[in-house]
Amino acid sequence: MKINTYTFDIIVIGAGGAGMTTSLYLANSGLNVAVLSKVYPMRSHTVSAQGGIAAALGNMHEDDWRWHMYDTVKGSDYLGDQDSIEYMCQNAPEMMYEIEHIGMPFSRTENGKIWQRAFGGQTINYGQGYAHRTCAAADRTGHALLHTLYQNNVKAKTHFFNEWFSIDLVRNAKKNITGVVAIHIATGEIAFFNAKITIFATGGAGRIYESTTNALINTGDGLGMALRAGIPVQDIEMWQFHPTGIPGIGILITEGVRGEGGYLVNKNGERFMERYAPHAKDLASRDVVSRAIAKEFRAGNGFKKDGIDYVKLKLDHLGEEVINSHLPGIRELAKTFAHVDPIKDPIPVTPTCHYMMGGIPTNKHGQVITISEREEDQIVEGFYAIGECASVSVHGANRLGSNSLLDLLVFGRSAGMHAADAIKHDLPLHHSSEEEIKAALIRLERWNTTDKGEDYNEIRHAMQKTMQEDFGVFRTEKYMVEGVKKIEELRSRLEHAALTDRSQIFNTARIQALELDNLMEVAYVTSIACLARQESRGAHSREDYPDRDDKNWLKHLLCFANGKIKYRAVNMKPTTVKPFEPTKRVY
Amino acid sequence: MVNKPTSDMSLTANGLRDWLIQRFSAIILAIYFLVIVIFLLIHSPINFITLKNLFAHLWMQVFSIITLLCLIFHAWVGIWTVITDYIKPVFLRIFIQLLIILSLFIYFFWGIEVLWRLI
Amino acid sequence: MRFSIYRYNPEADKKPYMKDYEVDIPSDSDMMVLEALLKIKEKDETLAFRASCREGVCGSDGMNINGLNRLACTTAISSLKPPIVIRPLVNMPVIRDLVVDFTLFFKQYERVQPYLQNNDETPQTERLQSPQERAKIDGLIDCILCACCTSFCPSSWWNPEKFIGPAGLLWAYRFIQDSRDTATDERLANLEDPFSVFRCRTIMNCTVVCPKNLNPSAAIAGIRRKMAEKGS
Amino acid sequence: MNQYKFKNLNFFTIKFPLTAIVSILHRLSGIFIFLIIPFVLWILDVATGSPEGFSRIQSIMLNPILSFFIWLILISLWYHLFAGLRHILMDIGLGEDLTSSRISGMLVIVLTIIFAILTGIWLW
Repeated sequence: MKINTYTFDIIVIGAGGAGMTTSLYLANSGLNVAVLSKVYPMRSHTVSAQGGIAAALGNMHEDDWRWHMYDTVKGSDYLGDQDSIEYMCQNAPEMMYEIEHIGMPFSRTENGKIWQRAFGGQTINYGQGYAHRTCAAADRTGHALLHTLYQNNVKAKTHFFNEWFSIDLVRNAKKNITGVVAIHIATGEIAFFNAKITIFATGGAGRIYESTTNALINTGDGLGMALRAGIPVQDIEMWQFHPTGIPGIGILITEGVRGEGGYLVNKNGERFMERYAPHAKDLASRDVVSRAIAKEFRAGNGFKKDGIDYVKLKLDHLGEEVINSHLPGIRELAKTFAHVDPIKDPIPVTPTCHYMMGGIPTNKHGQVITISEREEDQIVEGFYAIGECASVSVHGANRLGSNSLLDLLVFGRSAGMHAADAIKHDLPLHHSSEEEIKAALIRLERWNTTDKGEDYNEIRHAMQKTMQEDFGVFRTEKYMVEGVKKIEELRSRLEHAALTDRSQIFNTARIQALELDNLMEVAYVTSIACLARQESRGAHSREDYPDRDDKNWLKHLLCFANGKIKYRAVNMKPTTVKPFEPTKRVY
Repeated sequence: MVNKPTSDMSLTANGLRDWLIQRFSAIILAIYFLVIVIFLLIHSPINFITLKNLFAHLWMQVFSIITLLCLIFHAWVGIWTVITDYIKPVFLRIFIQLLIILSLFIYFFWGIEVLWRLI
Repeated sequence: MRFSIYRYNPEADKKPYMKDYEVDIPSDSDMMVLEALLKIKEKDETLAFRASCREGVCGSDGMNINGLNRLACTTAISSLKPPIVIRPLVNMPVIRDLVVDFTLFFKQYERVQPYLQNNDETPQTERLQSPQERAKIDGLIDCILCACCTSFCPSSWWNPEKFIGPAGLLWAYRFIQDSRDTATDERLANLEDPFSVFRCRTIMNCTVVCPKNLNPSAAIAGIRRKMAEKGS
Repeated sequence: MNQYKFKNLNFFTIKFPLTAIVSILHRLSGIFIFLIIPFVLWILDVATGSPEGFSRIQSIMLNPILSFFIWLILISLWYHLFAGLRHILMDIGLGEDLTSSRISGMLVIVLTIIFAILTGIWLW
C-alpha cells in the first residue's frame, strides 16, 4: 500500500462551525493549515442548527454576560467548568460582532441591531424572568453561520481536503501526536497528514441512538480516534434529549418555537409544563422539559401513533406573520415531515437524542487533557479539540439551547489563537515511522481483509436499539447492566463483521463500517459512564438515584476505551466573578 | 479554464449591451409587425396600389429602415446565442458565424434596395 | 415498489446501466426516497450515494428522481408515480452511481466572490441594517448548494464553464443586495461579459426544481436590472 | 474534467417543465423566422416591385402548400412575439415567480393557438 505524506503546520479534522472558525483564524494568521472533512464543509451538521446563538448583547433589554454565565452554570446542573463558562459568556458579544462583520445575515431589530429571541433557561438578573439573548437568523441560524464561515474560508484560501475520512491518530514512539491517517473517499487514496498541531472538530455522535435529531454523519469519529489513542472522554453519560423532535424521523423543531410563545399540550389539551416548571414553564431547560414529557407519557397523557408516544407543540396562536418571518424553516419542516401546517395545527413532538455534552476533555484553549496515573491533569501537546466533540466543559450535565453555536465559535477561536501562538513559538514537527503510520491503519486493513463475517448493518441497528432502550431519558441499574452486556457483546461481534464491497472509488459502505467502529466506541463508554454515575444530574436521570449528590458526584467522569474510569474536579474558579455555588435547581 | 469570460464574437462583446439591444429591437419589431398586421386588416383585401402607397410615406420609410436594422441586430444576438450554445468546434462555429454575418449584410442591403425603390 | 437506479462503478463497469430493486413500502407510508435508498443499501452495499442531514438543509442528496432534480430526503415516495427512476444529477460528471463531481460547480460559486466585502472602517459593535434592508436578502441566503438548479439548467448544459449557473448567481445577488457590502459596482462589472450572467434565457428550470423554493431566475433578472440601472 | 467518463444527460429521462417548453419553442420559432427572412424579403420585393409581381404573390397564396407555409410563418411570428413579450415583462420584474411564470407560459401557448386560428380564417 502506497501512503502519501502531506505536511502542514496545523490540520483541522472536521469542517463544521468549530473547525471552520478555527481554520479561518489560522488561515488569516498566515499559517499553513489544512481542513480535512468527510463531507463538503456546508454539509456539516452545524447547518441544521435552527434557533440561534446566545450572547448578552443587550439589544432587546439590559443584559449582562454574568447573567448569561449564571444561567449556563445553573443549566449545566453545576457540572460545567466555571472558568470556561466565564470565558465563553464574556467573549460572546465580541464574537457576535465578529461574525456579523464577516457577513452573518442576522435578523434585525427595528433600529438595525442584531435581533434576539427568548430561549429555554435564559433569564435576566440571575433568574428573574425570560431573557431575549439568542441572536438569530430567523430559524436557520446554523445554516447562515456555516455558510458565512465557509465563505470566509474561501476568501482566506483555506486548504480544504473535502471527502477525506480520517481513520486514526498517528502517535510516535515518544507518544507525540504527529497527525492522522485519512482516506480520500472518491479515490481510495490513503495519506498521512503530518502536522505540528492536530485539531479535532469532529462533532457529535447522536447516531448511537435509534431516534436522534442528528445527521447521518454524526458518528463520533473524533471520539473513536481519541479513545483508540488512549485518551479518555469526559462526562459522556450526559446526552441531551431535545424535547421537540418530530416522532419517528427525529427532525428537530427548535426551542425558538417556544421562545416565540409556542407551548406544549398533552392529549387532554393541557399545558402541562405549568405543573413541572411554574415560572419558566415551556422555557425551562431541556432536561427538565424532556423529563416532563416522558412523565406525561407514563401517566398516559401522551398521544400515540405507530407505537411512538408524543405530545403536541402549539403555535398557531402566534399568527401567520410571526411564523413566516421568524419560523419559516419550521413551517417547511413541519409540512414536509409531520404533514401539518403549524399556522393551523400543532406539531407532534417527542424527546429525541440531540446533543452530546461530554467529549474529549480540554481546557479553555482547546488543548486536550488526559489524566495521569497520579490522577493529575496532563495536557496532550499538539492536540486540540473544539465544538461538540470536546468537553471544555461549558455544558456540564445539560446544555442550554443556543449555547452550542456559541461554544463552537468562542472555543474555535480560542483554540485557533492558542495554536497560532504555539506555532509562532517554534512548536516542533514530530515525525512518524512507516510502522507507526501503518499501526494507525490497522482497522482499515481489518475491514479490507476480512472475507466472511456478519453484516455490519445488523450490529448497528442492535446497538442503536440497546442505547435507546437502556440508556435513554430515564436510566436504571437493572436495565443498564443488561445494556452494558449487550453493547460489549455487539462490540466484540463488530470485530468480526465483514464488508462485501471492497472497491476503491467512492466506497460508502467501507466508510459506514469505519464510522460504526467509532459509534461503537462511543456507545460503549456511554454505557459504562451511565452505569457508573450514581446520581441524577442534568440530562443523566437515574430512577434508582433520583437526586443530585454533590457530596459524591460533583466531579467529571472520565472513561477510557477499556472501560476504566477516573475522575476530575469541576472547575469552580472563575477569574473575574465569584463562583456560583451549587443550589437546588428549579425553573 | 473557468475564470476567463470571452466574447466569442458577440455583437458588442458586452453582455449587458447585447441584452439591452435585444430587448429594444424586440419592441420595435413587435410594433412594426403589429402596424403591418393592422394595415393589412384595414385594407383587406390588399391591392398593389395601397401597399405601394404605404411604403411611399417618409415615416414608413424611416420606420422600415430602423426596423430592418433592428431585425439584423436582433437576429444576430439571437442566432449567436444559439450557435455558441450548440456548436462547439471553434472553426466550424466561426465559419457558420461568418456565413450568418454575410447573409445578414446581404439581407440588409437587399432590404434597403427594396425600400429605396418605393420612394 | 420498484426502484430503477442508475449504477456505475468505474472499477467494474464499462458503462452505466439501470438496476431494479424491489422495496416493501406500506401504502400509507410517508417514507422519503432517501429512506428507501438506505434500505436498498442495506441489501446492496455497493450502491453509492451521498446523504447527511436527511432534512433538506445540507444539500448532499440532490439527484434526478423521475425526471426532475430533487433532494432524496424531502421527496415523499407517495408523491411519485412508480416505478421510481433515480439517476444522478443531470450533466455532472459521474464518480460512481448517484455520486457526482462538484468541482466545476464550486468553481463557479467561488467565481462570484461569495463573501461579504466591506472596506469601511469596522465599527465596535454590529453594522446596522434595518429590517427592510435585511429583507432584501431573504430567499437569497437560504441556498444549500445542492446543485439541483445548475444541474437542471440548459444554459449550464451548453456552457458549463462560461455561464456561472443559477446557484452561483443567486449567491452573487445575495451580496449585491446586502446593504453591508460595498463591492457592488465591482461585482456587477465582473459579470458584464456575454456569458457569466447573460447566458440565462429565463427558462426557469432552476426555480422549478429548487428544493428550498428559492427563485434563482428572479435573482438573475435582478442582477441584470441592477446592471441596467447602473448603465454600462 | 477528463477523469470522469460519463454524465447523465439523456433527454428522454428528463422531465421538461412547461416554462422550459415555452422557452425552447421561443428559440425554435426564432431560428425558423431567421431562416425565412430571405423568403419574406423576396415576397416584399416582388409584391411591391410591380402590379404583375403583386398578382404573382397573390396567386402563390392560393397554393395550399405555400399558404400553409405562410400560415406557419405567421404562427411563429405570433408565438415569438407573445413569448418575447413575456420575457420582457419578466425582465422588468413582472411575473417572475414560479406560479405567474407558469400561468404566463400557458397564456402564451393559448394566445398563439387563438391567433393561429384567427390567422387561418383570415388567410383562407
